[in-house]
Amino acid sequence: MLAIDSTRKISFNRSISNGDLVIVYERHDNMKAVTVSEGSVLQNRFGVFKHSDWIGKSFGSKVFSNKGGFVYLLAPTPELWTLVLSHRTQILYIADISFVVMYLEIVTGCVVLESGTGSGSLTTSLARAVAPTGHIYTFDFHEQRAGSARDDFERTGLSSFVSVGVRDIQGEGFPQEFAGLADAVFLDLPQPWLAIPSAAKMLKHDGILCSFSPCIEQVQRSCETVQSNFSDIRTFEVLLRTYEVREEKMESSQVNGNGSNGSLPCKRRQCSGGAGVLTYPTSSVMARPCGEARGHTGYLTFARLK
Amino acid sequence: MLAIDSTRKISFNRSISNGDLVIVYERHDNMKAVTVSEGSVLQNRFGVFKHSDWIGKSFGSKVFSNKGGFVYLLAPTPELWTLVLSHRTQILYIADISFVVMYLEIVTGCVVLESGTGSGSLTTSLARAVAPTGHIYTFDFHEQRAGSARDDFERTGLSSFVSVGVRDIQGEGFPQEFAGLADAVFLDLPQPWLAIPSAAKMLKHDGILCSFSPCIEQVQRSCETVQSNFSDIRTFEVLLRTYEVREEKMESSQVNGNGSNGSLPCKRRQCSGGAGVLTYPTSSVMARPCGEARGHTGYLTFARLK
Amino acid sequence: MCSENKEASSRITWEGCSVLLDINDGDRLVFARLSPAAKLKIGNKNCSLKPLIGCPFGTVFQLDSSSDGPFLSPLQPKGNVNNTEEIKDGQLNGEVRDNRSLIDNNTAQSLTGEDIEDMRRQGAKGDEIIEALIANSATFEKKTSFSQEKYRLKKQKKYAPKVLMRRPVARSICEAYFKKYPLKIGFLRVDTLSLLLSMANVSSNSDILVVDMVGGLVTGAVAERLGGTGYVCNTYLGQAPYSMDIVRIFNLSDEICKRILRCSMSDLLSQKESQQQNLLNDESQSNDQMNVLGGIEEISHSSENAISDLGAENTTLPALRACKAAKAGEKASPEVVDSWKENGFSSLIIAAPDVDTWTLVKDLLPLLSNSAPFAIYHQYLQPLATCMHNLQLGKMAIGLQISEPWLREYQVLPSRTHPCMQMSAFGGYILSGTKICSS
Amino acid sequence: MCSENKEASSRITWEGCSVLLDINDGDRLVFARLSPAAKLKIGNKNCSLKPLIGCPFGTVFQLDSSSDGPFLSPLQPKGNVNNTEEIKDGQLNGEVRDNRSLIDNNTAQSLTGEDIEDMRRQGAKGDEIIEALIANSATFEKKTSFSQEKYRLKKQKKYAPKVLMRRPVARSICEAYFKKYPLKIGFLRVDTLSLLLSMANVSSNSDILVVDMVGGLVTGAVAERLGGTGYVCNTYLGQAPYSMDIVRIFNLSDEICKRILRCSMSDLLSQKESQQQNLLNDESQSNDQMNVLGGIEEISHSSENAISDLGAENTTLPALRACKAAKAGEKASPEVVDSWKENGFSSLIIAAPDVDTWTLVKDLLPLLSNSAPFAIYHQYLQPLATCMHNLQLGKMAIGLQISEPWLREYQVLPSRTHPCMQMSAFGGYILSGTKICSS
Repeated sequence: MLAIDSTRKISFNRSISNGDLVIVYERHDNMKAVTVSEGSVLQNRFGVFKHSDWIGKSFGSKVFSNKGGFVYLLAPTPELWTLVLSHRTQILYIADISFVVMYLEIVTGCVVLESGTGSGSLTTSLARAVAPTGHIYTFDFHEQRAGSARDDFERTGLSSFVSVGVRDIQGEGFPQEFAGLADAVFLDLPQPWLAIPSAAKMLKHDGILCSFSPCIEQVQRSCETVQSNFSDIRTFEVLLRTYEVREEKMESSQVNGNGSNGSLPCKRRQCSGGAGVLTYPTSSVMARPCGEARGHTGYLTFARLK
Repeated sequence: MLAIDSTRKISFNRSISNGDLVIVYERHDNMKAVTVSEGSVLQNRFGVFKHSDWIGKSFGSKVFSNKGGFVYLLAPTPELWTLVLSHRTQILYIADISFVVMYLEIVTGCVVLESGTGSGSLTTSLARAVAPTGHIYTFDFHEQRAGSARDDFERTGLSSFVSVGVRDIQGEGFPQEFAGLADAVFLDLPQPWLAIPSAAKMLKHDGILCSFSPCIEQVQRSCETVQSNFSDIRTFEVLLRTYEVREEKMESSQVNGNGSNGSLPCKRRQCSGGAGVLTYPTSSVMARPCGEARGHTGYLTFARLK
Repeated sequence: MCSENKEASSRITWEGCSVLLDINDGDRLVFARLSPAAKLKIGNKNCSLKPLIGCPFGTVFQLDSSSDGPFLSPLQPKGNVNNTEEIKDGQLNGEVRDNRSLIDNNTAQSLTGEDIEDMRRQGAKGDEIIEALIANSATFEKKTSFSQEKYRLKKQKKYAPKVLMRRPVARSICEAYFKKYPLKIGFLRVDTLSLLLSMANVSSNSDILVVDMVGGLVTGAVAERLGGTGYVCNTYLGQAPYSMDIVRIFNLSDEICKRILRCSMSDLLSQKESQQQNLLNDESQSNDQMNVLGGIEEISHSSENAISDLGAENTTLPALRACKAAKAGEKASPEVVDSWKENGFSSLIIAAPDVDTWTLVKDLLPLLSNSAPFAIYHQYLQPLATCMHNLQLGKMAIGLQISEPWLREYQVLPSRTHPCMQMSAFGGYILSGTKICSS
Repeated sequence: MCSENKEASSRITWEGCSVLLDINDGDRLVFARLSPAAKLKIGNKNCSLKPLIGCPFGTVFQLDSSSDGPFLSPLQPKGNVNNTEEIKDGQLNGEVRDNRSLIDNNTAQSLTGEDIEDMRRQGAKGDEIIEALIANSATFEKKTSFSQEKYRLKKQKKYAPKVLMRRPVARSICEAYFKKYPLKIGFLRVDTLSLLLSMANVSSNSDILVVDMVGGLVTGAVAERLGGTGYVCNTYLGQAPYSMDIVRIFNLSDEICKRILRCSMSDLLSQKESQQQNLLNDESQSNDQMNVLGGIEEISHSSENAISDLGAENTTLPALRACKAAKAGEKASPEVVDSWKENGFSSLIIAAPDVDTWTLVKDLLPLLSNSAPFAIYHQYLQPLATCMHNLQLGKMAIGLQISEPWLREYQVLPSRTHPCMQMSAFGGYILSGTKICSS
């Protein structure tokens, strides 16, 4: 996924090879991760797509099925991965992820501890930010979940920047070997306050902790716990509102007061008339917010080690 | 303020008389309530305005000072009143007020109990909704504040629909005489849970309670308390985002790749070119949200008496 | 649409009364008019609405069976009716048991459909059936308590459906349409509607001019506030008035219905003398008259984009006929129109998603008294921005503001408090202001 | 702008290092470059910044006095530094004592300015002065505890100001500008900036094309993420590059600075062969060079619309000179430009509030590799909507989405938890998508 080996970064000259991970794009809300394998096919409602047809094509190409249906083949990014990964748990989405990476001041070379690993949605973005010289140590309580995450990082090519451990961080804390080495710690745990003392031990001076919790009671308790060792304690909520764009036609009727006219035909967009009064263009591209949205994901509490 | 006496409602034929309450409008964020008094003057940064000049003018008129400055004289409404009243406490604003009146299902003829009265911002809108046949009984702990509120309702002409009592509703509850008579009860108290049992006694069957609280801990405790006697318990937050409108000019430069051209002069708004591609109008009216906003007022918890 | 002597504020239903039936915590929302013969189909059962007559609004009914068939009987209140929220969020409760090993197919249940029908015929209550289902479930005990609650709720909805009878007022009508059929009301959210009423200073004795292309919701809400005083003038472009269907759902008294009048925009804008002639205009195009039969309207998940009549029309007709005299939305008489022209309207509300705002405002604003407030709803920002700009340039109004209401609901539960995970992200935009004297 | 061998991630300051000084909990925010001679004026006192060199970032300094004059000394951490929040909301604490009877004028305080200066000269610490002020206040005891805390904080800010030394990274730089001088960065909020970096997949070894008309903030943030690999190509319309002042505030290593290159849009769009000739173009119009002297920049309440230099320019020049060789924003060499043309850029970020979006995108999108993501920031919706529409029509990109970030901060305190009363209601809009192969 990352262009660590610069021969593998996307370019006009790089084409899809056998073994590549591609994101098959049907629609913005329908994508799928596929590892290209010479003899395989992809079957969906548009028909059968032969992988062998894909090899040698550029990323970003439109490819066709036996029935003439088509999909696009995209190069994987952490953002696309978040949309296609298997949900083993509730995952973090782009708004929270972006904010966490920025607010934890994560850059190349950082060492970051994370728990739980969950579905690895955040981990993938953390790895992008610390590569090629930093490392993410991520821990999950569930052996199986940790294993699946490890497989995913192998598949996305991130395994050299991410180590997945099986550990009950709430119960045992982070391993002592990381004491004082972490630039940042991220917690997504049901009872984060249990892990905060250990997180404090792991952090470098001025290092930053972030805890993600869906409920305000968790936040209240975490904020109480961080008081003792941390400063700069701030809690945020981040959301994204999306817009839909349409070409709209408006009825721009005129009433002349003669009691008999109905709607006049729509006027075309007019330039300013007298006195600078603008006539509203009757056919134009307009955007409005989508009606339904994710109303809440969780609260993000940040604190800086004193 | 209300057109109970229909000869006093605004109309092309109604003009400002001595003794009328008018809202003097300088700017949308600078207004003042003034009672017109033949011999008085209003002095502000625009100069001196003689009240006698106002009498006989229509509401909505522009009037001039001795120095040629001007203001507008508007007929009072609860919305304008909320912008000019004296703040004796934190007040409720239009978004919360409108929602409360609608969600409490307050219409003509309703009996509504309120505590505390505060600055009377909500009370004014409640009175508008129940007039001319309903009544608001509002209570405040502070004698002086209750007195000021009474004076205000006298001034705004609402005193026949509003009774102000001095009473510690948290401590004593609402007066027994209202038991089973209230269509709706509104609480804006630091410890609303103390008043909720009494509110339940006051309400008619299926009557609605609303409690306004700034902090989530107050909401949590109130919600626990209403569980026993109420159904349909819902908590909301209402805010308003305002937009600023400007005529914007955009640099719509073209780069032709010859390495020497800078910005081309702005193009005027163009109609659609080939293939339906729209060129964005380079000078047009556009709106964007204002940067700073009230981020929180309070939570509104509603519950319906079982 | 209107009731003879009943008050809109009555808290007890009567024959001919309009009600909003909330089936299984909002899964289905049905507007119905009560009559002894009216029937409502729940699942595959047809129940008479007769038991609902004379009951207080807010009553919860449960579907029970007797040898005479299914019937609705009032539930005694015991605990919170809305217990769905509690369940929605159960996984946060610290409990992390894993359900994946459970295969929840029909083999886990030893009671058959026939067994259940037998129980019903023997007069078993819904709750008893649910207990029997649980007792005969091979997997119930192994479920997490969250899943157990979910199972119980699912069975309750199927075998002991609950019907909450709500009062059809502006709030409940707006919320029901917004949830099930938002297009019909132009996506007008309840907080936005409440702001329109405030910003236009809707108060008794006022004459409110409305352009209502949202099915009559604004007209009904304004009339409800006016309470039989003043007038709502519902105006329209061209010759065919806009639909006012939704007004009939409110329980408006005759007195209130009489205060809802119609007048075409051209009549409002013409000189007084031309008034007489317009009286002769054909009114047959009224959309409203075509829909007079719809006695029960349903807004449910299953018919998201259509209001379906549930086949009880004839039973509700008598009630409608009884108040025909005071039909809401009569054409305004020349005298009333003249008085509006002479005095000016007290305020203006526009909710016309498909008409250009400035075109309407340019013509309608002069009909308002000076100092009259106005409030204009739109789903797009641009038409309001252009309108606001033009009003400013024309010095026609002050206090101009475009605002966007923002509404967020919360789940408040012990240790599980947070904003609801789904929200309506958009309630439209409002342009508000106050008309000033032309200089 | 750049440091020789220091890592951008170093947690200890060094001579020549750039720092963000947060004075009195955000009342003033000052960007400074540390040197033994650099001075900062706090109130009417000039203090040397020398004591800050070699200290860890995150250290809080207090202004103390000695016979040699005022000096900054590190505070030992004891309790939360940010105690303002606690006070902001005190009135909710159940306590309702009334302050109105208190007249808080100077007569209530018996210590004079001279007395305080005397104490200072005798080496009294700020805290001691505050205690003395409280002891000599006639009204302090009568105040509510909320007012007492407010009084103490006011006096602390005046007599014992605190300076928190922060690391100047994308987060802190963006927040500081957004708070004090948002126009300079086109009102780009920190969450919006973070989304631009994600949506454009900024990662090591990438070549990122940016149109940065927000003072260099985007350029610096991208370079910080690239960490000395790949390239940031900062492109511009016409002949004068846009200002990159803000890049100098980051502590970017030489290695990183070398990866920030400039190239005019016309050079990027021209054929390869024309490249040589463009090298001869005059670069004297660079906005950046004119500002090279600004060693300390202040963003404070008092000078809300201007970055003022605090008079320590000459002292910081040596540090700047030392890294002149690796100045960020050199003109891209023809070889590099050719490699960009041959391979295509990995992604594109546009933050150009004053240029029409579609005009830029139309020309720049073909420079991206296929499957490259892009993210465009704008303060108005309409230019993005038009651009999105045109991209769809032209089948140039997929996954198109306009999104608006929404950020809310909370006050979390025992019994006083709620969203902050003031919020930034607007973080701009982003159009994002992925370029596809032209068919």
